[in-house]
Amino acid sequence: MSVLRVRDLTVSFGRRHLVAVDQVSLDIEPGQRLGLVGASGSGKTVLASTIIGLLPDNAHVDGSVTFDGQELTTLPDREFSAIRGKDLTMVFQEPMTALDPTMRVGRQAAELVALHSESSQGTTRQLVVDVFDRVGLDQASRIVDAYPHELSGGQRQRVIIAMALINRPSLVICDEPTTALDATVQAKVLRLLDEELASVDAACLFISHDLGLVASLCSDVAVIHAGRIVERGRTEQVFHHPSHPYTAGLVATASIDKVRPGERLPVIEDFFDPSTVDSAPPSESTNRPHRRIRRSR
Amino acid sequence: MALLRAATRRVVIFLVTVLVASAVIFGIVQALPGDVALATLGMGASPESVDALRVQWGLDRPLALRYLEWVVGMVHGDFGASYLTGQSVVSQIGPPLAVTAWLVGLSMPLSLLAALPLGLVGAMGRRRWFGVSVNAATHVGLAIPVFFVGAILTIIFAVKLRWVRANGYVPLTTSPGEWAIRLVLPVASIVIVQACFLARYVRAGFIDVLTEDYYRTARAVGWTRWRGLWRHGIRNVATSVVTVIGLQLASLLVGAILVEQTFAMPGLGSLLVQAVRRRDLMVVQGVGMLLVAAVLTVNFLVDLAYLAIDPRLKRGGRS
Amino acid sequence: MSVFGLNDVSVRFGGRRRSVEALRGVDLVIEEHERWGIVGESGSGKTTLLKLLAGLEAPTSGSLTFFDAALDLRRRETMAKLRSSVQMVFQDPRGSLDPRMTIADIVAEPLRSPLLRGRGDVPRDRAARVDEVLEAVGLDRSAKSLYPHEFSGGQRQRIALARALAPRPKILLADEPVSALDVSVRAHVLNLVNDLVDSMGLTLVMVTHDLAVVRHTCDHVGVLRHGQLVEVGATGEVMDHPRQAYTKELINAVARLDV
Amino acid sequence: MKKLTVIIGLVCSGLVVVAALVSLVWTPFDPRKVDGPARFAPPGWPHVLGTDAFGIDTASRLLVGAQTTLLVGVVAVALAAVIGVPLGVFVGMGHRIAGEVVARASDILFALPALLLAILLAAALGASVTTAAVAIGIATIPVFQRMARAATLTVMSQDYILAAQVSGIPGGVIAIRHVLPNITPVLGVQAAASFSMAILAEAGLSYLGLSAPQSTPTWGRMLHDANLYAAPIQAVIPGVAIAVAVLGFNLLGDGVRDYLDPRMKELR
Repeated sequence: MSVLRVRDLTVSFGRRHLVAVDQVSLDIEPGQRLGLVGASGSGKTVLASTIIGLLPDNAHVDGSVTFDGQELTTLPDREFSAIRGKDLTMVFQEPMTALDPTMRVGRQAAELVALHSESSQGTTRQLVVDVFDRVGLDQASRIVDAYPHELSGGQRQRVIIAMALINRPSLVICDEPTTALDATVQAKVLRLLDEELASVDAACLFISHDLGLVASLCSDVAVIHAGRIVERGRTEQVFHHPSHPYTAGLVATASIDKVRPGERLPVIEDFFDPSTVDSAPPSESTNRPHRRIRRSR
Repeated sequence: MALLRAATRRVVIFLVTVLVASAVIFGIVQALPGDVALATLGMGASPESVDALRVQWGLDRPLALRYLEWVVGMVHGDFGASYLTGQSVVSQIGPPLAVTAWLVGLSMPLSLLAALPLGLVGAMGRRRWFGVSVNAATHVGLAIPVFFVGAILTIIFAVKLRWVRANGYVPLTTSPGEWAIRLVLPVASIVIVQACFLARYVRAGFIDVLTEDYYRTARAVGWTRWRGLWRHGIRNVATSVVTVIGLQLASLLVGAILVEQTFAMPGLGSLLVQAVRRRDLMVVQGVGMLLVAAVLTVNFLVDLAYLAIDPRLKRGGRS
Repeated sequence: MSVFGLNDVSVRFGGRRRSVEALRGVDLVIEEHERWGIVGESGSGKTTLLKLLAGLEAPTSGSLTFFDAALDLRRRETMAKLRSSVQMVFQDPRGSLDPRMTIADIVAEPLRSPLLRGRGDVPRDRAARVDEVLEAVGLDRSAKSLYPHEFSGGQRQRIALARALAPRPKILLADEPVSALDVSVRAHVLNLVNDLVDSMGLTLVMVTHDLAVVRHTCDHVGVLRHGQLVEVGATGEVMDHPRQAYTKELINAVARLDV
Repeated sequence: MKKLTVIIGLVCSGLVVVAALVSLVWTPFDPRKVDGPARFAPPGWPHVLGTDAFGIDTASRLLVGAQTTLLVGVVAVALAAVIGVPLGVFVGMGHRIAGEVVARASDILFALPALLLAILLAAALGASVTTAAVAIGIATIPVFQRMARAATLTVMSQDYILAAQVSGIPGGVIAIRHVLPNITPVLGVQAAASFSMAILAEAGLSYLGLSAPQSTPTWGRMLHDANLYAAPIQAVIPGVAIAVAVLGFNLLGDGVRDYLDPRMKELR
């Protein structure tokens, strides 16, 4: 049975019902890693927020999201909260702001364990130190007593990954988890994520605009454009033999190192003719590929 | 070490600020054009009698000297004597200070107590009817002058219902029951307005938290809406409320001055207004200095408290 | 003639007690018509280096020359020369355009600089020059009366480029010009930068964390780490035969598409 | 919701402005004419809102009172903005020592609430509307100074300022061309809020009898003169008027801010 099953999911915002996610369906099997690639504004972050149930109040959701057989879109907050952070967790993009600045990081992690179990305070601390140690935080027993501002970006992201894995979830959603980090740190954090996901045997929805990252971490990939999934398949299949022109364009633009220095770089429009060509005069005030739909209320 | 240096710096700044504030107050009251002696005796007075009065009050001596005397006196607890009655200012300030202190001292915690839930509900429900109505109510409360609230409460509870007497003040030591009865309406008036004032800060603080990434983390980690907001929001809100406590004290004092008038209470406000009407400058100056110094001191203490609380200041963080 | 010459340049920020050394003993010579890529991670001092070249920051020690003359931020003549021949594009196209000005005003602003008056070849007709550069960056003339928020990120970066090119600069400084952009838009902007640098014979100094961009666009590369220039050389040489372990690490950290 | 806020704000503040304008050319009765036999008349005809303890027509006093209310608001806010904004921009654009001095001066003024400063000035100069307006204006300077400084700092951290500096645009031109236009919306919001505060402070002052003389009708004075036992309605009318004015300008400012806040824009 799939860990996550999304069917005909449509998410729109505000009174004008601007569509961000359009009739998306996808499945993730236990232990599977699915990469979700797309440009900014393609709806990938909205999709992630919908799955974990953290959309803003003005969002309208249609369709179904089931997690371990349980329907999430209609689940009351109290019951949803029992799943969040335990079986379904998330790693966010911005390590600098994702932790409470007024609370020691060890306490934030311990709180999360206590929230979902009956374990006592004493054993929790040891558990947190162990997990911090495993995600490669040197001197874990000191770092648990640090405030977020005392840690570097890479260290904070390790803390966040530790928090996402500490309860041994069955699905981890990673939303551009390394985008805000330096290249060398990014490589290390990615390797860590790879190992740790394997060790707790968690499935992963890995959201990124960077095809290289997805290629190195995910077995499968889905390409999202303007809120719709345009292509999905095994990673090497999709990246080496893209069937959709948008994917082909994405792959070509991402491979700068394949172009001789100084020569013209391929652009998406060489492959695919989207409605929003970059040099055309602006049509709407937003660069988000929103589209109006009928009111569903 | 860095902490000690920072604290010393703040103490020095505080002392200088108080000194400058005293100069400003003295300057406003004494140095501005307008002859007190003349004003006291009236336009028809002979120049000789005016001069005599000036000499009697010491107004013929240089301003700087008078200022110095005043400041040195205050350091020794002597605020000078009234020009009109010759009575020492300190002895005049004593009893009213107790009245105003009770008013402010009771209103401050009570308004905070009322503001917290109002702000929390207003933030959480900012897109629903309950939050919107709380928000609207605080908006209206903020617009009503405190003396008008006092007037309405008087009309309802003293004139129509006749539950309490809305006049004067009885010291706690004389009769605790009467003391309480006389204080209920004035304190309630101030609390209603102040709670609305504070609730807006509390609400803004919680709304800030709602848009923070770390609140999203808290939610993703399994906190429910309300508990997550309380757990990870209260500290943020506490800091923003502490920040305005100096400001709040200023507006509480203003509220007290006005409410004392409404309920005919012999507090500092009444003393001040009466002194202004009689142009009793030494009293005006003394009371003004006392009020400003109180606000400055609270601001200074808040500043010091920050130094002790904020982890970022304590350890000299990296970012 | 070298455009910029840095000799043992250091930049320190902050007071005596807590000073941060952003650049330490940097030696660098940039010749005319070269294209430099300065690579480094956050906190490496790469933005400080760029601000130094732009005359927005002064060296704490060491010497900085511009066209073989010492650059002194307080001397009006040297600064006038620098200001009239150096232009800059920034990382975030949102913050680099004044939201309350029309595109025409934004692009024309460098032409209104008082320091430009001494130069001979200043475009006289501002409106015509604005049309010219907008066309050069591939934007329609109808854009002139619009405001920045009406454009996408890639388009805004084009506008920023148009503004930089308006006063006919000799040197273009670029601070992470494509890292805030989507991959698909990145190619457009890089192609444009390449074309413009070619056709106008500019000297380019680009600061970036992305080695792939440097390899594609620049003929020289400098690697900054903790304020020190650890490796300098021709791009192909450095990329293929890095001498420093750190440079190797940087090159290896780039995630490739080859699965 | 946002629209409703702005509409209520416009209606309330509009009412005050209209009342003031009307009173310039017409009032039902002479707002200063004492009419003993008619004292404490309940609302009705011909005294629509009744009369006070001297038999003066309340409706007329209410209309004329709007003039003082607006006058004090305008003078105080204009004074505070004219001094505070340039100061804040200057400090925000650089000079550290000047910044420190201005910040300390602001702290001292901040500890002096408008009402208290007005009382002190009234003691020295005698009570008048001008004294009240000037005192409230001076007490409001630090608010504008701080707001302008904070907004200037935000603008100065933007790259378009660097772009201008790279082109050699002088600081004064940057202040006028880039800084001022970008901080104006924030200052507009502050002006509305300060306007309300000024109205409240003036009402308090005239309530204490330290603003306008008895002959000039003001809302605070009307409340002061009202006898809560004999004719409570005469206290309620000016009280409501003050609340409407304050609420109106507050809501106006809030509505404008919500339109300008990018976070709000995204969520709308």
